[in-house]
Amino acid sequence: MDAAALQTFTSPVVLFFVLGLFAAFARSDLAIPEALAKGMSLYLMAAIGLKGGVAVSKSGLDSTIGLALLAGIAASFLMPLIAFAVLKGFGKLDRLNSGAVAAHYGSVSVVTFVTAVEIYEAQSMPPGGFMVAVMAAMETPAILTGLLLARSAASGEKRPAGEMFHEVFFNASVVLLLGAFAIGAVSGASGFEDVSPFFEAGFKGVLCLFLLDMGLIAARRIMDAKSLTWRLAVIAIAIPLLNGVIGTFAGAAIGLDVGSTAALGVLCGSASYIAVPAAMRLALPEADAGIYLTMSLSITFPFNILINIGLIGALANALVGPGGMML
Amino acid sequence: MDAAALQTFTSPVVLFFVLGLFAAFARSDLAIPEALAKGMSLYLMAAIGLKGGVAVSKSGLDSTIGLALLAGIAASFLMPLIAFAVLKGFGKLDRLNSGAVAAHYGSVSVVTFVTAVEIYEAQSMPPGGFMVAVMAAMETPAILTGLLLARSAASGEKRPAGEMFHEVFFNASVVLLLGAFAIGAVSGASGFEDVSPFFEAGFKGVLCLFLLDMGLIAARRIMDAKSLTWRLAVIAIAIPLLNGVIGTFAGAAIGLDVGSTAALGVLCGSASYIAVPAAMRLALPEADAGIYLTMSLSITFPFNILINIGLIGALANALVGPGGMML
Amino acid sequence: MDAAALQTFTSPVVLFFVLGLFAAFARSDLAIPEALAKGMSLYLMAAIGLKGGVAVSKSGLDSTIGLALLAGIAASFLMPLIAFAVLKGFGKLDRLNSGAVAAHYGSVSVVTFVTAVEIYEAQSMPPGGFMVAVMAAMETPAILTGLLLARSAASGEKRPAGEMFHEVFFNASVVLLLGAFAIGAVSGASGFEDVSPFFEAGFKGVLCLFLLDMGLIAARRIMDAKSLTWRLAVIAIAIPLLNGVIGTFAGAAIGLDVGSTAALGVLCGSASYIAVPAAMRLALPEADAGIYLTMSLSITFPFNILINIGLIGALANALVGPGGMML
Amino acid sequence: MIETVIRKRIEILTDTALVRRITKAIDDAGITGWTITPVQSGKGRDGHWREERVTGSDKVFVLTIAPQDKAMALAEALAPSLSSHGFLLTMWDIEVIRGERF
Amino acid sequence: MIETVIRKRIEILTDTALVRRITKAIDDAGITGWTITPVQSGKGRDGHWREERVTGSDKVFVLTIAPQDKAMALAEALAPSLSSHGFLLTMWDIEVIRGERF
Amino acid sequence: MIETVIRKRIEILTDTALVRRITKAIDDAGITGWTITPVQSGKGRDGHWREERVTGSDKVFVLTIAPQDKAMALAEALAPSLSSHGFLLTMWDIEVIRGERF
Ligand SMILES: Nc1ncnc2c1ncn2[C@@H]1O[C@H](COP(=O)(O)O)[C@@H](O)[C@H]1O
Ligand SMILES: Nc1ncnc2c1ncn2[C@@H]1O[C@H](COP(=O)(O)O)[C@@H](O)[C@H]1O
Ligand SMILES: Nc1ncnc2c1ncn2[C@@H]1O[C@H](COP(=O)(O)O)[C@@H](O)[C@H]1O
Ligand code: NA
Ligand code: NA
Ligand code: NA
Repeated sequence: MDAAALQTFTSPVVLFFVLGLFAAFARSDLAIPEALAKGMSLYLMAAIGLKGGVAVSKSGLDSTIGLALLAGIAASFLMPLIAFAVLKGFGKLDRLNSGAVAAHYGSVSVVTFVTAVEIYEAQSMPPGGFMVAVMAAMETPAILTGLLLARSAASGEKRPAGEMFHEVFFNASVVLLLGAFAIGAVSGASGFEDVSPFFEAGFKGVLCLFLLDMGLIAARRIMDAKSLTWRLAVIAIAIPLLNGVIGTFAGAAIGLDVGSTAALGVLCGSASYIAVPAAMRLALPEADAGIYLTMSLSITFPFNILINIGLIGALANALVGPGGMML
Repeated sequence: MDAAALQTFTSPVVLFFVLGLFAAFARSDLAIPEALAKGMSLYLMAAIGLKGGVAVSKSGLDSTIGLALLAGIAASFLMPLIAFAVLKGFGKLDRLNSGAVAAHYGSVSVVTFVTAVEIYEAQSMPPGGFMVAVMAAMETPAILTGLLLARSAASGEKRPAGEMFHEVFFNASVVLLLGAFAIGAVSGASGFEDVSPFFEAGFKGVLCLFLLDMGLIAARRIMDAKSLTWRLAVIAIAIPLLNGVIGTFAGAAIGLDVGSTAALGVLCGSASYIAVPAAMRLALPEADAGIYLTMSLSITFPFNILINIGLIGALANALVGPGGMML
Repeated sequence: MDAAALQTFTSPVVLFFVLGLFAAFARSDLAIPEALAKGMSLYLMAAIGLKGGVAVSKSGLDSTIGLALLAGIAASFLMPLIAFAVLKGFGKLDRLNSGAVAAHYGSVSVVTFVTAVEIYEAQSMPPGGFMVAVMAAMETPAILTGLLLARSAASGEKRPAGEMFHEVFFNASVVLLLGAFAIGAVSGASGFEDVSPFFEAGFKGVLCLFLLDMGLIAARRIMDAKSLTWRLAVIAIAIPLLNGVIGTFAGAAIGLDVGSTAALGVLCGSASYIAVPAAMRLALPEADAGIYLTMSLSITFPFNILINIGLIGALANALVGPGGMML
Repeated sequence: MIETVIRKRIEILTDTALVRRITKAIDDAGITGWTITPVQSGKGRDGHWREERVTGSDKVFVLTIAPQDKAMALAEALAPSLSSHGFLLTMWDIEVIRGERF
Repeated sequence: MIETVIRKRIEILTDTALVRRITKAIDDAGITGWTITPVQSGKGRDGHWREERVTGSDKVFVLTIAPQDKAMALAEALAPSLSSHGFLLTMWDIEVIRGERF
Repeated sequence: MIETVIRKRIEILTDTALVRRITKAIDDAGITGWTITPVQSGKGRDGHWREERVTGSDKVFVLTIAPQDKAMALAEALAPSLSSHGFLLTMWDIEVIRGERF
């Protein structure tokens, strides 16, 4: 694993993230225009969705894929429970904020997933294309659990359930990921060929610039953070470790290949910083955005990119890799 | 034609448009930042202009090209007359709005053209590069006709003719299309080689994202539409059908190859939703933008992308394709 | 040199710049959204930095590189002195504005450099990758000299020296250029391979659109310019000529290859229109931005792109090219 | 001399995600329209905040012009959310031409 | 204490395509300057409208600061266009420092 | 009836590069916060200016809401820079709800 770990730190993708962190800490005025950052994130989702769909159109559907989907959805629903207990207990957060933060850890981070795919592909353990659908399915269930946990604490108007469900299914990133996935599945490899110079060849380069921006945002946010305690900082590292291990074992248990096993681990270990914060602003406006954004974006995200993806890959390898324990 | 029609609906380019329509109708919050949409439209115009210029630098100029230009300009000047009659008669619009809408149908839609070129190329009937110049030439003459038709109805200050002519010739899209066309013609295939990874390889992918955005805008606009009657909706489908047939016959009559014949049909059948609306805001501010934008953008544009391009291609094939009637 | 000069004017990169100038002078409403222009400039810096770093990771470091760095830094510190004298004497500017303008001519223009690299590569005299580091090193020293020259004239609060030094070293473009350079050097050719479709293949195309925008901005600015005298216009052409010659001789003297010699000439001849204006707004707000921006952006920049790059290339060729005087 | 009438101009700073609630309140108050303008960044009790569209944490100004009574009705309707959602609401008198529209 | 003087601040919501007419009217009224700020979306009698730069249907605010008399002259000059072009014009009194500039 | 209190709204047009000085002055005046909104272009004595982020020559509005005395202290503090840096400062009275925050 040493060579692999080293490889992480010579990959331009990760190095650009480090550059972003560095520039922000050095108080450089480097900044990416928001319209561009938004555009890059749409591009990354469309591209990863397409690639996943094309892969599934080649490999076809089988029962493993169904199992992976079920495992992902179950994890997204259930993981907030663990996080909630830890946040209320060790973290000393109130019920409201514990629920809001927990939702983030049940959901997923698209960019963490995408970076992991790049890294695992470079280590010759590419995750299956269907994992994109698993990711999309995991994005929003956690929101429901988080809200249920926080609800009794939330004052003011309750949002109608219909509005919540609409958001779970028609959230921008869910629609784009699954839509592009369907387009990839329908148009298949031959249809994809035409657009692959844009969506495939350009992918890693865009990811570099996007991670540069994420580095800048993550570091700047933590420098401004006021409501972050050391307990919360510890939790923001412990939960991705724990959830990553759970997800990796789950993937191994349902018989996924090594790359997909690791990818499921990364999905479980990652925390949302786009879809879930937006939902929390609407549903739990009294919750402190300073807490959940700083934890997921400024601690968990960098920890996953720089360290946890490597650890999870090694664990998946030990479990189901060549000569792995569970083979 | 069945296979070809089916091909349309497995092309990622068209499927992304459908995804945009779907997302907007499902009231998803998916959205493309405007700066990016603007940038993509500039990119598409620069790329199509360059490609056309390079193609002409290879093939050289001949009398057919001159004829195609003349036919296009004549069509742009004259087609508003038909549209105007239909809009005032069947459509029950007043003189002012009939003139404003008519101008849109005389002019062209760059993205409809670009999508048609992609589809016809996939059907092995690529339009000639000079059709880009024809498109640029067709953009603005219709504005003059539309204004003449509407003018007697327009109250308030008249705009000086100089201002109008300036707009016709130095409109942003005319300048960019013809400028890039000239650059392509001057620098030729060898000069283009250097920039082709950007302008050629990336083209279809950008078109996908752009059409995603167009789908979102078209569907959202029609959901908000207030001033649209069923009569106008019928006209927004009838005119592109009619003008498409006229243009295709004209192309066949002046001896264009099958791809260029179809492309001329598409240009005639398409309606402007960028250059002409902007001109109408200035020249006929009392005209109802809700009418002309909804008709051209939310009805005619989707109809052309999803159905009419296919129909026109089939007609062109029947007329001048292999074994066509007019050969 | 005739063929080479002609080549400049058939290169799409230069032609798009000319198109931008033309469109602005013709008062067309063509415009590139700012977010996009900003994004393209970040892209160009990241790409050029990466390429330079990869090149150095291949060639290794040697004493010539050290000499080139020293020469560049010295030039950036000293060139403002010449400019200052000319501006105060012939240009009849006051001390404050002379200092502000002088700083611009000591610093460099990234886009001028990038365009020169493209042109010299097409002429088979590619500059060394380390010249990117030289460029980054030359960006900011001139600011210090310019401020020292202007300072006694500046009223109001003085900025703390710490703030100045921070800006010199952590300026956005310095950080991005050197950061990407380091990433390229660390990840080397194999790491670069993955991102090269984005950063390398797309480069010239992006440069085309960026220069289109620069053409628009340069021409629009000069049409609005009020404070520009003919004396200043003459200086805005004379200084790049003079500094270009100085830089080219310096490059030849320290034994650079022909491409790098020309590139050093171009760096010396170019004037900043991003980093230095921003610094001057902060440090010398009383200086007239209308003067320094119009000179560097609307006169010197076009002159360098269209003429001076060609002249400097020819001089470098005569000095150290095949059969050159100094070989 | 043209005639002007006095109306209230209300500007509300709010999270983008909450805009629909505000505009619904405006519609419900019987006000004829509203306009949304962008905001770049700011500082309040929560510390420095930046426009971060990637994380969805951006804000906008919603501005609306209304007669005094409707303006007060709107302020009344929004008051409870002001503290829970961190809105910032300011209003002042303005003159408008074509006052019958508002 | 610094001295402030009273001026009118006029803000006009208009289609981007019509900005030049407004700024020309401002220049013609002898006012020293103007500033344009972006607008994102809005709702009026025409129904909901969104910033759609692709179709050119976006709007901006043009704001200008002027002494009372020039402000009224400007409002007077723009009044006819207000109904035909759907402008929205609001104005109110403000205090400025360095009043001699306006 | 909800209660409103009177505060000053100050809007300062400034170069992006100089924003930090302004916000520092606001913090120094003991004002609780500020909000920055974008500006697209404008014309003043220097002639027409356009948002040109590439050359860094863009401007923004910094707006802040404060009680009368702090607002005057801020205006006083910024007055010297007004002429040297070309700031444009306007202020007027507004009503706010939840006045204790400002
Ligand atoms: N005194 C103020 N003046 C102007 N804007 C303010 C002020 N206080 C707060 N804000 C804005 O309101 C937002 C939320 O403030 P708060 O609810 O105090 O965190 C901040 O991010 C600022 O944009
Ligand atoms: N009462 C209002 N308050 C604020 N903005 C308005 C109001 N009425 C209309 N607007 C704005 O003016 C634009 C045109 O309105 P209208 O001319 O009524 O269609 C709308 O899109 C809104 O942005
Ligand atoms: N009378 C005015 N009304 C509104 N904005 C103005 C006015 N005068 C100047 N400005 C703005 O202030 C900026 C600088 O003005 P100046 O310092 O006169 O060059 C201009 O670019 C405008 O954006
Ligand atoms: Na997770
Ligand atoms: Na047409
Ligand atoms: Na220089």
